Amino acid sequence: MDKIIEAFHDGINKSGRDREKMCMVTDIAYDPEVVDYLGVDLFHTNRGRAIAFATGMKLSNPNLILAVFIGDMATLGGNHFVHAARRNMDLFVVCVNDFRYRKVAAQETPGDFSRLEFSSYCSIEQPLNLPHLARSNGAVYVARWTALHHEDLINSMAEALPQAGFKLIEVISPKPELLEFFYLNSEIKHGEDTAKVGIEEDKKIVVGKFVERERETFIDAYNKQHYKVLGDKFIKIAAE
Amino acid sequence: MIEVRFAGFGGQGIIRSGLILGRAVSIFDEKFATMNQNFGPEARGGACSSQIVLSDTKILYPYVTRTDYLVAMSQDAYSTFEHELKDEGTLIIDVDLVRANSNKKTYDIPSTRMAEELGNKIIANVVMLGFFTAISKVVSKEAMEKSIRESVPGRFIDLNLRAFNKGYDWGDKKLSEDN
Amino acid sequence: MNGNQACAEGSLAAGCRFLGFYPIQPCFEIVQHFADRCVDVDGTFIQMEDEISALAAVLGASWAGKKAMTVTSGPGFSLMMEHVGLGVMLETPCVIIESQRFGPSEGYPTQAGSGDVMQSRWGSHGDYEIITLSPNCPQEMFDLTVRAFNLSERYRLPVVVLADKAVGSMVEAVIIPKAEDLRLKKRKRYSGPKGKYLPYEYDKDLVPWMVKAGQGYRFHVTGLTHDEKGYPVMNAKCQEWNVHRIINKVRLFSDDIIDYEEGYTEDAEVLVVCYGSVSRAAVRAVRQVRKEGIRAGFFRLKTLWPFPEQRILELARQVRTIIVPEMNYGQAFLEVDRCSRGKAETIFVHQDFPKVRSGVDIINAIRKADVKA
Amino acid sequence: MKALEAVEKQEEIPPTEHPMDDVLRMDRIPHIWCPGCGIGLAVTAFVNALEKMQVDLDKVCVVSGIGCTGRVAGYIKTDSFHTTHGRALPFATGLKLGNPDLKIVVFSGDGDIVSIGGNHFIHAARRNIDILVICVNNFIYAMTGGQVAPTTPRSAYTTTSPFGNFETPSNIPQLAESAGAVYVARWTSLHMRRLTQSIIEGFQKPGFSMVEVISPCAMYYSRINKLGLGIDMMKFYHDNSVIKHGEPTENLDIGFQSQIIVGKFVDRERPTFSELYKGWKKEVKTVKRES
Amino acid sequence: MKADPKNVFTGSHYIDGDVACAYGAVAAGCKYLAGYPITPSTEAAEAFAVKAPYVGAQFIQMEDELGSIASVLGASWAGKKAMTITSGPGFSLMMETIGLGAATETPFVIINIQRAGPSTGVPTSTGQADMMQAKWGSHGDYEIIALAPESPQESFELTFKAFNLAERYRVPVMVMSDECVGHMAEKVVIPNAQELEVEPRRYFTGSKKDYKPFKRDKDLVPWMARAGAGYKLYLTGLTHGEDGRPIFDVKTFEMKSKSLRGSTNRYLVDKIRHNRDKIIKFEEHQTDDAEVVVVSYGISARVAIKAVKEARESGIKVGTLRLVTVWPFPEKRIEELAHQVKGFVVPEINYGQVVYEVDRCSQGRANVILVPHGGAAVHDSDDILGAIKQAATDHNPYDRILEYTTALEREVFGENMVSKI
Repeated sequence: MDKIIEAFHDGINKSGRDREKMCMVTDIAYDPEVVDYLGVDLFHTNRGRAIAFATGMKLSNPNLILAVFIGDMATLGGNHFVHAARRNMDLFVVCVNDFRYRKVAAQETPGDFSRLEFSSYCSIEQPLNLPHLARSNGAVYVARWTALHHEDLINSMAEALPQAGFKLIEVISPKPELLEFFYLNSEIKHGEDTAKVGIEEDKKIVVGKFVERERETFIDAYNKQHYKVLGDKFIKIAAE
Repeated sequence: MIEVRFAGFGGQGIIRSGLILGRAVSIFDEKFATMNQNFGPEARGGACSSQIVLSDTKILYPYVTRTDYLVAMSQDAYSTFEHELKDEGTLIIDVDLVRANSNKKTYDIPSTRMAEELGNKIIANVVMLGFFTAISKVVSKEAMEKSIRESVPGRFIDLNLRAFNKGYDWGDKKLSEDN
Repeated sequence: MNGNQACAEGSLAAGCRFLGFYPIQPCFEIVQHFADRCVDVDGTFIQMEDEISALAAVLGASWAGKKAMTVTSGPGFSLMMEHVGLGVMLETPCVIIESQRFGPSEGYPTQAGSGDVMQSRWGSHGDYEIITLSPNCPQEMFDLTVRAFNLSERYRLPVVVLADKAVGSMVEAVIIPKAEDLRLKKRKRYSGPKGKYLPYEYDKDLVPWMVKAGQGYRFHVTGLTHDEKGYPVMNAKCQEWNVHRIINKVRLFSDDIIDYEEGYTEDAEVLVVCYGSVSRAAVRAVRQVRKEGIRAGFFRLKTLWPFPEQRILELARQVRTIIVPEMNYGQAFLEVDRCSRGKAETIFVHQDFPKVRSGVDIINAIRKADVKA
Repeated sequence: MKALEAVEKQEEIPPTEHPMDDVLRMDRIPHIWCPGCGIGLAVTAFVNALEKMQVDLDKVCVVSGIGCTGRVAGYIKTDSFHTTHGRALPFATGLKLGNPDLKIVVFSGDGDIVSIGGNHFIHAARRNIDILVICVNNFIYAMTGGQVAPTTPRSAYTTTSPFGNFETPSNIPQLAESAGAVYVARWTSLHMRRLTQSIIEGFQKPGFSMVEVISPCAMYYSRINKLGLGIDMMKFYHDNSVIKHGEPTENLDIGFQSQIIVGKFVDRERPTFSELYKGWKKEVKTVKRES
Repeated sequence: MKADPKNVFTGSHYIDGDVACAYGAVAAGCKYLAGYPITPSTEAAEAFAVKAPYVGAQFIQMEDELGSIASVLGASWAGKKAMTITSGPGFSLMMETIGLGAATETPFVIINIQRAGPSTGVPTSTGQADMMQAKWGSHGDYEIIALAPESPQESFELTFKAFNLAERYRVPVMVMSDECVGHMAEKVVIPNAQELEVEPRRYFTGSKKDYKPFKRDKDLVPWMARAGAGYKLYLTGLTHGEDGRPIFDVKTFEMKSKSLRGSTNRYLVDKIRHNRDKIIKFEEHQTDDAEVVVVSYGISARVAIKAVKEARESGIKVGTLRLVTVWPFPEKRIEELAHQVKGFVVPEINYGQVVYEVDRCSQGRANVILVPHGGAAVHDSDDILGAIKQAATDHNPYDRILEYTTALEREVFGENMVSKI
């Protein structure tokens, strides 16, 4: 986890974006020191509601830069994920895929890499291909790295942060003893068709930058449509 | 205090009628009017009614108990609400849609047919409003016309006013026949 | 065995064969134990995408004929609220095990609280009555889970077991009776001719007969206000017919449902009304002050809802002071205060969880009440 | 008195047996749908499919959510459940796992399945639960009076997008495909025969199948956008729908009154949840025996 | 601070309660509404959507109610006055995040146009059965404020007031309207902006370093900061200290909770309980000499008027107490009245919710008669009259709340209905 925050820190530096305007919205608790280290405002919301919370923030103050860290993949918040991508809400989403919830003992998440360790209670379900879901719903930037691809991750973050629209970076970060295994079992394939990057047993994990494109963001579309219809009577949303 | 009920089925503009009448009375005649609505889940075809309580003073109890005027635009509406009409109350019906068998004072108008003649059966309710205004005299004609102007989209105002006047004239005619 | 394991055992003993859940602290152990054991008895468990769907799946499984339950904690329970309402309206038997935690929102996930007492009664919109049980030891986690299934089958209602972290992780001896000694209530099944089945026709006990999906009865049920056939009817009469019965099938039979434990109440002047894990400290406190010669007694609620109004009033007439210690800022206290009808003074004692174990506050409150007299 | 006479005449027609008596709850007819609505057609297609397949109706369950399409469950004479908004799929999941012999059909609208139930849709598709989803897409929330839906095309007017919709609409087949559905098809309510065929295929396919039915909403969507009556929409479908089987799902976006691509887009094999669960159980049992 | 004239649609309008809520919100400076369509609240969202682009406000229709409320919280922290509008089932879905709002002390407004329940119930008709849910619906301990309007005019006023209360006490405020009021059209007079006093947000003004998001003022309400203004906020629904940061390990927690008399959670309750007298508002009529008092709220209060009038005419000394704020509950006043009157009559469109509070506060000194109603319609005023008569003549104290058997119940279940509790 620390590695991701570090990469985020360096990514912000490299992208040259203003930390004071940056808000980090999460759905799991981070150590309070993260706030001091990053110099951002941190909002820890309910499980799964981080993206919706960030949507409200963005629409109320379009100057804010919103970084959403979702910890438990797209289980509870899958719907908000899909619809924020569809609307192309200007959010930078980091999905930390640790193949299980950090805080509760052993259990499945949609991204579970099945049968790494067999217990009477391990994954029986097929994992969700999050990059594909993001792309097909309209995300403008989709990448995946493991936490050990440190430089790549920083570059990806620096690249994605200034872009307008819904950006997703999936970071694979299971418990430390497994991280090495994943790192070694990954291959970089930039621009790979997201339909083929599903995480499956006995296959290498595909990492890299899969999607980079431009689409009108929600706020732009909103402004444009209302200008068109209302002309000068329309008042744009601004920060108070 | 005068109690009015418009009743029919969804899609006939029953609730809009109530709103137009209420607005005319409370904004343009500067009296008091409370409008309530009842409807089912269906957009079209379900039973639907609006009740309006009119008064010169502030209305405390907002529901009709014994109606002075029942405007029925469907057979169902007639059979459901006829009994709550006062003995000296007035029944107003669309003659093509309702077959009334009431001992109360009854006025009828072919409002839907008239609306169709004007080009759109959706404005049958406005024809009916004109008729109601003429018969009941609980609201001034001018207030109703102003209210209609405020309540319908710009390009339909003329059509609606024509419909209203057609209904109103029919009402005048009926009244003079009575006398 | 700890409370969580006892609860899982209880559910299996009661015949539960379906668990839909979403992982949340501090009750996850129940799921693990259930998952471990359900393979032996051909049970099913599924981790759904959130708590909303977890309870929805449980309702579905219940209509498919399984005894079903879900396990959750505060925030998850809040998400389930809409489906508690659906469960009540469809009259679906199911059990919700809720392990309370501290505080509103995320609060303190690993610490016990009892702030969900009122929520379990009033949390869903609209009018309904519900049954809530409150165990205070691992043995009761077993017994009350079994009872919860029995009650839910008998009254066709979601039944809530309000446990907490403390009871869940407490390790004590649990006696599991033999299968043949367990008295299990059977669902009130309909077995008449197929064409005549009405899903919401009821008799004296106000509970309708139920069938399984797929038996050929071709019934329809809806969360909308419905008539006997289960078809939606949107009028005040039908609404009255529904709500009146949903409420009264619990209110009229509350004497059969209500369960409590009393101690030293015959001559008590100060009464401690308690439930859940606080009750352990409360009972100990009462025993201690008895040694000092204070005439104190305790009244422990095993069913929180329906609330034992009558008995509280009787006791209020007898005692001078009623003390209600809770791990919240006054919930069951309000009911006790109401039911005592001014006959006795009521005092609320807030319990921080670090203090729960000692029961110092309770002892002090009892002493103070005694001195006042 | 013309209208009245017609009413009287109608009353005199003796009741006859309807061919759908066995599948529809005739005691609930007339239904609540408006004239010109396409949901009835979708129901007809479904009923036809059931009759063609000769399935045991006792083993079929229909689950619906809330909304206009949500009322379908109430009219089909199988075991039918009308649940809460968006939660038809998890309810159906429970039914299926509770009794694997049942054949479950979830019949609901676009708002119900894609908007509030979006998460359940994704995850049911990912798990590949054996359910057929028939999603009637009318581009609007009709039951509540015409609000903007995630499927509303851009620049279309609704009561909550009074200045034209500016959001990008959902592409339901693509969503289903990317989440893992094994069978995805789309038809308009005009393509009755093909729709029936698709429903049969989806019904018989083990795993998560989804059939989207584009349907006119004459009362709200058409009226606000001045698209005429139901029949005009049907004409529009006739002129503007193109059948392209196997079209990549990303090309299936629907613009305002633009071309609609219909057809069968996905038909693939993936292990279903029940199969995986059975396999898992076996494994656990062996491990337990060994230890 | 005066209201912004641009936002206030001064003048007389003939609108229903839903629309009046939307106008009230706009007048109060609400700049963000996230909603999801649900009968019977959609009219309000529609009215807001039409007005929003003219006043620089944002309307968004989210994918579900969970998303709506979460985004409202976000909007509030980003510096806007925000609200959501819903009805029963949507309200149930919002419960978890209402808890988050209470725990993080976020000011926002929820308008709940109640309908008949439970579950889907009868969407197009009325109920008052979410009153207890408003107070107790989320897990854990917290307090909220709930207001109940009785007319479209009051829908406007109370929505306006709700925003003021939310900002003043940093608490979720609920406007518990119902379908009848929501769909009832009456004249609504909106005053000039000059006459409307808007409570500004309590922004912290000291130096950034000193700022602690949950450090309390004397009135127990903490100061707020904007997101993205460099305060390095850490906001969490986990139990937190003054600095807003979660307390992770048990030892610190126990230590802090001792020093804070039960951690910050206590203040969530106390800040409302201590300021109760400033918040509570109710209306009384003819209670000076009353032997029976009808306690009611919302539409039921208006329905009761007729019965009260008739009762007075027949010589029964009856008064009314209408709750404008239902939560916090006017405990003291009820207790005072309990000394004076023989009985309370509580008509509610439910099977007993607020009546429990009335019963509790009267402490067995006065009889309490509930006039229940399952929903989907309002009371027959004869039932209320009957209950008033009973309360006036019955001298024996009951040992429980008495449920009046209404004409509707008799009609549905017959005269020999199962005896009531």
